[in-house]
Amino acid sequence: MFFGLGILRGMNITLMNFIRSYTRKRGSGEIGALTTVQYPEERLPEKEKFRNFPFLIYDDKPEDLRCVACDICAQDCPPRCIYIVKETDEAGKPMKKPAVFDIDFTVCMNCGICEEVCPFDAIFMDHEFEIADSDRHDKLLYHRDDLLKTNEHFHKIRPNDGREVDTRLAEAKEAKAKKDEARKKAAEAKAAAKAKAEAEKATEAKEDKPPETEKESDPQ
Amino acid sequence: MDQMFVNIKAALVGLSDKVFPDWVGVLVSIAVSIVAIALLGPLIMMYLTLIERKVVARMQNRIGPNRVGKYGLLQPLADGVKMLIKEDIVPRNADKVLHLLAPILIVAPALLVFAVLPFGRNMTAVDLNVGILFFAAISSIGTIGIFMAAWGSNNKFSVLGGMRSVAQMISYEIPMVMSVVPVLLAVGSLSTNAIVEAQADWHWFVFTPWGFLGCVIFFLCGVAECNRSPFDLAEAESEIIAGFHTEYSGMKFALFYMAEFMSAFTISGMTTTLFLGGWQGPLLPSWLWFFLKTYGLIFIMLWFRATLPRLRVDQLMALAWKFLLPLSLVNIVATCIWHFLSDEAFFTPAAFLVPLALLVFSYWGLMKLNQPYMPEKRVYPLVD
Amino acid sequence: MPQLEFLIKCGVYGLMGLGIIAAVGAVLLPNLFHAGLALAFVLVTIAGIFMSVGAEFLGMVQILLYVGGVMTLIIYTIMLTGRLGAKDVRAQNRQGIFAAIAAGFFVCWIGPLILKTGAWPQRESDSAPPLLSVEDLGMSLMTEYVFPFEVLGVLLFAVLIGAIVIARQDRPS
Amino acid sequence: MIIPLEHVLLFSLILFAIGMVGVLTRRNAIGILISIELLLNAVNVNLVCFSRVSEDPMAGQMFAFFVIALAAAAAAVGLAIVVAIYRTRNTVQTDEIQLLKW
Repeated sequence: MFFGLGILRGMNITLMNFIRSYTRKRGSGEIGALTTVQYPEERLPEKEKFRNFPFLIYDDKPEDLRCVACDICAQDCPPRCIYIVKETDEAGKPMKKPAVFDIDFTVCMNCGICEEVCPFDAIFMDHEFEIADSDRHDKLLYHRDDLLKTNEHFHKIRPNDGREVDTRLAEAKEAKAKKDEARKKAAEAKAAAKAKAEAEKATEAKEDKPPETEKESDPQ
Repeated sequence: MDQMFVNIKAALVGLSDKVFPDWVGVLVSIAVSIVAIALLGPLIMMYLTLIERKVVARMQNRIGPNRVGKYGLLQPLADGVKMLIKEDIVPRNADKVLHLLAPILIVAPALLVFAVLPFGRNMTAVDLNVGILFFAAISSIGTIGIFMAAWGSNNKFSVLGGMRSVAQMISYEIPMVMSVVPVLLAVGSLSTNAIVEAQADWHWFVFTPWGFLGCVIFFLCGVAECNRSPFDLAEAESEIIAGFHTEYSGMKFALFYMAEFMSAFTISGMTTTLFLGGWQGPLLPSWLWFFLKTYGLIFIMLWFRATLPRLRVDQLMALAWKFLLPLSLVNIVATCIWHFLSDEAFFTPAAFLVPLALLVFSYWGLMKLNQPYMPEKRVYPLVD
Repeated sequence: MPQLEFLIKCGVYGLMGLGIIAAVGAVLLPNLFHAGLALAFVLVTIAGIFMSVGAEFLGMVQILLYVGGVMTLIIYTIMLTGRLGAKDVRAQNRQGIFAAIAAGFFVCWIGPLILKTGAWPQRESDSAPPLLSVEDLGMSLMTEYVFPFEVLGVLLFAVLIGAIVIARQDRPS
Repeated sequence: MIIPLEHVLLFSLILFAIGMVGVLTRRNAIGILISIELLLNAVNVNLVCFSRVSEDPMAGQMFAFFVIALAAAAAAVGLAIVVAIYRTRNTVQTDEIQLLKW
């Protein structure tokens, strides 16, 4: 009703904020308290869901990293900032290991798609964000060895995800072990069957009986 | 203590009188005043930027600059160095001479106004007997500089900002001068010193009804004159980049910045002189009183900036022409009534209440007349 | 102090020189915007001359009204009417030579007359020259010159309305 | 008077002559207005300087004051006319505005 009352009310709010910024403790979260964090000296605790540049994970020693150089992440990367070359053994046969794994952090847009598409849980998004450097061409092109980080690091920054990934990997390992065992058993059975068949053959060479068991014992 | 600076100047002049003929003494006296003002202006500007950033930061629950020096006290120096070493860009199709001259032409009036500000007892650089008129005249020269900057840059946004700024400055100059007239009526002189002298013994004009209204109108118009928020349409970042100084960089931009802050100071100082008793005050030295009052007003300016959103162009013009101008005209009448009723005494109830009633009535009437068109609140029966 | 007087004299003559140069610019500059600014400079120098002869109030009014008001108006109109720096638009018409002859004749006629009249009233001797205070001016405006003052008020009011009516874009039907 | 009156008169004479040349030669209507302001100012200089040396110092200053006010009025109306002409004719060059009525 009074012309200018709203202005006075608004000015009261700013004045109270001005006064409270001196009287209330910084960071206490009260109305009017300062919210500034003096960054290089003080930091806010990192959130677990924070996602930033990717890194490559390895379990025990840097040689056996989880990455198998399947090139899926490089194909799916929207800005195409990943470059992978498979390692080859002496004979020139490609191995399941990257010889070159480069990520250009000047191009990377922190989308996290590489993490999502990786079928081997080998690449994850890090919490590292202070990568500023004076040289943008060489220093920000991260090579394989710069990207390597341990599983412990992953557990440290993202404990929940780490646990989940580990159980998943353990399950997969178990499944693989079971499968291996099954395959081994099957192979054994096959071998046994073969031996048996050969024996039978040997015996039946005289009896002229066709071998049938060979097909049935095929594991898959 | 009160006459510290006056004594220093007298000592300097006395020193030169011993060595040189007497006409050099006059020149020395002039030079001392000029050097003092030429140093004071930029110094005030530098620390006003720091104060502004600090105060606005505190109002927004931030800390503000605190890295360079203790409490960020050296921040203005760092800013100055940054401004000086920046590249100085002149647009290719710009009018080069105008582009170069405009910042100078804007700073010079802002600095000239310092000459008539009474900083303390006997501390007016030039006691012109047309001091207030000098203030009004010199601050109106700034429009030419803004035109030059706007047109010389050869940039659409510059011209838009310049047009807006000049329209605004012309509009607000009228209620500003009109709101000074009551003071001149009461004092009977245009000299700033005489105005301050007339307000001795706590007879500050702001304690009278017409003085209070005049103070508010003058200060608001002053805020608009130096293009400060909420009247900063001329350099509205979100609409026209930076207005008339879009194309300026480096030290030339710093000159615009300097002019803005120095005129903020002179407007506050003039309000202090005209309505808040100038350097009058008990106990403390007179110049300290002047600076205390002036910085109080500057704090209010910063407070405005932290609180109020920018006005629209039509609101801006409507405020000046339809509200402040009639009100300041009524204020002159109220002053005359006060003058005849009070009979040379500063405070008499009749002389206080009759103008107050008149002003409140006209305020209310203008408010009613200026009520903006409000459409009726729409009702959607089917929705509810 | 004759030395100071000499300095002030130099200043006044300098102002006059600058004023004439700027006036030539105001008349001849092809770009109207520059011409307007030159005129503003002439007005400021004339205000300085007013101040130097003791008409402080008038000098200030000159700056306030002319530089702050009229010049702003003129520059505003220059910007509104556009086609400013166009090179193909001639600034001058073809009467230049005749105008120069006429002006030269005018100066050659009146100038010697001024110089020949030896008996201009001088007030050099007065140690305290009569400075008109603002109060005196105000008093005479309200007493001796009250009629022209009122007429001027009416005129300005008419001008205010007239200018709006002429320049207004949309006329109510 | 700190300088002889003749010199001020000569100054205002030259100013007047320059303004006259401007009025006669400018094509642009605003240019003519600028030159007219020059003429008025030359006259004002004379008035103020005469008031300085005359017995009645008030008259000259008063007339100069009225001249300034009238010049402001003239400029306001003149520029309004220029803007109106520009709206209808789309030009402010005086030799292109030949019709008496439009």
